[in-house]
Amino acid sequence: MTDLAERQKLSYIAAQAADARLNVELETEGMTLNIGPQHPATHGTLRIIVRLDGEQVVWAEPSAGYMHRGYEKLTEVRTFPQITTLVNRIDWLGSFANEVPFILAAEKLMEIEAPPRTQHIRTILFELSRIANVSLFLGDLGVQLGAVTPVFYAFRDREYVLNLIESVTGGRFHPNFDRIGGLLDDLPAGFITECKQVMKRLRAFCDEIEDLLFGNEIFQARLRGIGVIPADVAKQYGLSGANLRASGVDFDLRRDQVLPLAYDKVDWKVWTHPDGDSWARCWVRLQETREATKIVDQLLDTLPAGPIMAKVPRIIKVPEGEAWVSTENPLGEMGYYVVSKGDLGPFRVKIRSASFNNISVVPWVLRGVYVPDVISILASLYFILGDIDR
Amino acid sequence: MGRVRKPQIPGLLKGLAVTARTLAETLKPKKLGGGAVTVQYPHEKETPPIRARGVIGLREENCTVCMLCVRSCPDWCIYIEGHKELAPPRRAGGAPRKVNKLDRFDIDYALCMYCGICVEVCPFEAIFWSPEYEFSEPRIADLLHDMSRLGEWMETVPEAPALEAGAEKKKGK
Amino acid sequence: MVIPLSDDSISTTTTPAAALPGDALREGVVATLRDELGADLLDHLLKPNDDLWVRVSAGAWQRAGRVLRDKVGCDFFCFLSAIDWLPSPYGRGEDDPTQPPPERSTEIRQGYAGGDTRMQVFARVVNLTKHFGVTVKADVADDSPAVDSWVGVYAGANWHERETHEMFGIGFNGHPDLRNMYLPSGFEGHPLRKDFPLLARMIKPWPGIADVEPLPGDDSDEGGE
Amino acid sequence: MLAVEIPYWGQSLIRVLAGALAVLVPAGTIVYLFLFKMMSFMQSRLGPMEAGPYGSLQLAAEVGKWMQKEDITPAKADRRVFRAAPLIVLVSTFVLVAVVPFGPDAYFTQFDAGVFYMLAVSSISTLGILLAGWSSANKYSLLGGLRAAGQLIAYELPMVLSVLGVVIQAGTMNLQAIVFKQNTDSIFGWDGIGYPYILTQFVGFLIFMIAVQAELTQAPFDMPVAESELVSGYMTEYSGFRFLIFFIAEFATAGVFALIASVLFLGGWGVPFAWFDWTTIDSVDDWMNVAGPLLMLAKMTVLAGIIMWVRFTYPRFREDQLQRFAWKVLIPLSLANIMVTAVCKVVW
Repeated sequence: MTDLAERQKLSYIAAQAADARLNVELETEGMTLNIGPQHPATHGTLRIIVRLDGEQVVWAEPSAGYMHRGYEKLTEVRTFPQITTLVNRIDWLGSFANEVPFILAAEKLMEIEAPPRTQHIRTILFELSRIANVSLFLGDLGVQLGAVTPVFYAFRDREYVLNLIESVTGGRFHPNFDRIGGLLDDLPAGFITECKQVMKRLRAFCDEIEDLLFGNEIFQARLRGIGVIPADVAKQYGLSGANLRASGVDFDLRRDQVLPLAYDKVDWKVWTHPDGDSWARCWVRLQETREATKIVDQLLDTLPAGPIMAKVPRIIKVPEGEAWVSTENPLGEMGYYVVSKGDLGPFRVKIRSASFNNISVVPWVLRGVYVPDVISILASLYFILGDIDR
Repeated sequence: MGRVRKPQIPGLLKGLAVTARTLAETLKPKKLGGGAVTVQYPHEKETPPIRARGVIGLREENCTVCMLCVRSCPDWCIYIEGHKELAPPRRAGGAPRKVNKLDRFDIDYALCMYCGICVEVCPFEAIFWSPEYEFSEPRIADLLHDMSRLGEWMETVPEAPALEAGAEKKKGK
Repeated sequence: MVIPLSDDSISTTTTPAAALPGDALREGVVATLRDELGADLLDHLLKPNDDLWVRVSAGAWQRAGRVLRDKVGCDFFCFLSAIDWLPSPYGRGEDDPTQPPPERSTEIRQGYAGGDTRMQVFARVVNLTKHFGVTVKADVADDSPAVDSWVGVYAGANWHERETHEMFGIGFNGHPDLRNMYLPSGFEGHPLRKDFPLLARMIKPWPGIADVEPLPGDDSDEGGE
Repeated sequence: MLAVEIPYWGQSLIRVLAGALAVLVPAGTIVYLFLFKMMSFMQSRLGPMEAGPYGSLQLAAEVGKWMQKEDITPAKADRRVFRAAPLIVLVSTFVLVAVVPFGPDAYFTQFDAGVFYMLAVSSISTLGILLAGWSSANKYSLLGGLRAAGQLIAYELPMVLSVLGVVIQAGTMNLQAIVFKQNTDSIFGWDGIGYPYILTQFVGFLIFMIAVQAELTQAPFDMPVAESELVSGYMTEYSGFRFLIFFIAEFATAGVFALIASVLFLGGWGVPFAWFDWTTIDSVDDWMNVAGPLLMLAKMTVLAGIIMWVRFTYPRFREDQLQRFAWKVLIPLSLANIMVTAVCKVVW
């Protein structure tokens, strides 16, 4: 593994040395290229300043903050129930997944546990938002690499998932459905059958994407061996989610911690890939989407009957204390460090979003690559601007 | 799925087959289950699900001006004014009752985040979600819907959907 | 140069026999830290079946990071940030601007694992193989808030320290590039400090201040049915 | 020969109008049929539906829109070069169509060095693209322009070499003569379908089409425009009328190359002469001057359809990969093809 990364770095060093020799003869000078803030590859307003030698990146520096909304400050002037509507705007493609860790942190402080039916429904919606999020990644990947068609398939099939989420929560993008102690409402009638059909469709979509992109020789040539992040670097930078697992680290917060969610009730797999390159990251995400559809299917079969709300006081005051809860969100580890002073609202909320860490590795991984690979590496790291800037 | 190396169709051809298949699927007449997945919007419309949060309708007579919705709104986008007045007694010979009368109920949809907390906290069943979504305006000030406009939305509010098997009856709305 | 790539060595793991950490493991972590840091380990709190908080002195901040990484095996960097324990003088911005501002407590009460100063830096690192995390805190002096940088220990701390620097005004000695990350470079003030007002809540009065207009000549609060 | 005598100025006028038609009709066909409709259908949507029946007037609407837009020249651009660049690209298309024969008498010009001329003028567009990228005073355009220059030059070569096979087999570089050959020759004495060179020169045909794909900078060879990384490369700074010219030139060139491919490999305008007992070009009936262009249009549509199909399906190569593909795969392959063709030519 590390061996591979070293070999890649060595090849870059060799290439750079060759270039340097050439440059001395030709006396070229470098060029600074601003990728973004308005650029189709950054899907949002991320700016990446790269110093180029020809088309090779000598030095790269992302500059975030064009979308900083100050959520950590805003949470301090809001009550606990009001914050869910805020945090589901962090990663707007998988918004329900943002609410869950916050609610779990509040429940931990209040020492209440949601009823089993709620845990199931939370997990179902959590995985649905993962599918909605990652399916768009799979489509967008094509666009970043120049294939225009996959993104339309992604939008087409994600629409079914969004319709499902909307039929349950009332919101397509911002469900605001999770409540301290339970959920706003139960599933509407007919959800289970409809959801199963959609999961079947989504598996077909994954096959289609595999045929269209992952099996494509050009696609493989573009991604294999590019942007290798070895496991120790990934851990040091705090990469999480598929980015970490693609570096061969077998760690998944859905499995490796005790949370009141229903993951321990189903049979599922954690996918890892040893290569740590762009291909591995994309491939792990594809497999995770498939796995998520299977998780949802099993949870639908074993949905227990019962109430959806635990006993919760009408006016929610969270006892004094500190709690950290993180979950395996579509983009990676998303956690909230909630400090309460026994008030209506939290005293301080530190939001640990996945993309912030995931993108902080960019200066390291972009050194020595070519401009086209900048785009493919960024695409494979997969970030959402709201998740970087919060 | 196990990536075993065996002779297989080149991925390049498989990709062409996928696009060709979709092409055929789209060209197939609607009657045979084909056609595009898109909807030609102004000509045909999709129906949003019952729970869709489109716009808020107000049942004016139920509102007691308790200010709960205003105070729980994270965006501060609801404005209520009211006054007390005397109403005729319920029973003959009783004392006249003091009731709260609503003077103003505005929701500024330019600020609203469609979170639904106001609908959730309302204890008197006075505000509801309607799935209606076509109320965009060329001027942002027109997005402030007043009491009568909110009252009109009430006609579009659907019945709450039936619940999935295993659900407990929910109290209230 | 052709790089050979692994293709058939992809691994999957099924749901494990939850090898999850017990509190004994966390006690061992505390013992290791006490051995390595000595008196610089100021305090700790171990919530059963939940998590571990430790507080170290500001001088030992970087050393604590190194010990956690090398001796405890917490090589996954989760986050780094700070807390300002001063209660906000502005509340939630729901005061009536026509009335005099209400009295608010200014007492500083630190959270888990205690503290002596208004501001604390805290970070979380995780051991990925044994599945436990440690939240480590350090007091920073009120007059010159600064600690040593963690960049040499966890490369990922770079951005987190930049963010903490601009949001709280805490310095990180030895950080290579302590520029603003989100704010314009000439920005004055540190937004996440509690005494930094949130303007969005100041520019207009809270609509919830308004109340039902009473009947003329009536003083009683509750009317209605 | 045509029965009516037309004065020289009249002939010139007809040629100019027909040339415009020969460029714009394929471009319009490709844009509407493939870019608007086929791409949409492949993506499970309908494409433009509002302008005209099934959106058939969408292109007219787009042209109207672009014409109205401001013609912006960046302040630091090299103004004259910047303004001239799209015209150079368009001119190369017009010059290219001049040698394509559409019928026994329906051609603009024909001379013995036709293939040679065609290959020579097709690289003029490279100049236009390089100028556009250089003069825009934009780093993305510069990168795009340089990539385009590198790529177009690299793929010029396999294109030339793949055509050589046809030239050897036909024994002439006159395009009209190549069409004539394909329709009069017979396969082992059977002349039912003539002798289109795609049968023997299939490798050449494939290489030619790949090279065309690269010359047109269509995916998977669209690194120079690469809208998701270079923001359309050399076209970044263009707007309005000049962007429209680039746009039309892109699809017109696709059409013209498809026409050339159908001339070289698919028998061009002709039907097998044996069907009607024609023996020489002069004995071909006059109605072929009408049917020929239609036949060419049909063949062009099929070939352009394949070009577009590939474009909508594939991701793009990286710059170094496509160079390697050209130099290490296509060129050796086309050289081998020439060798084999030459040997066979001598043996039979």
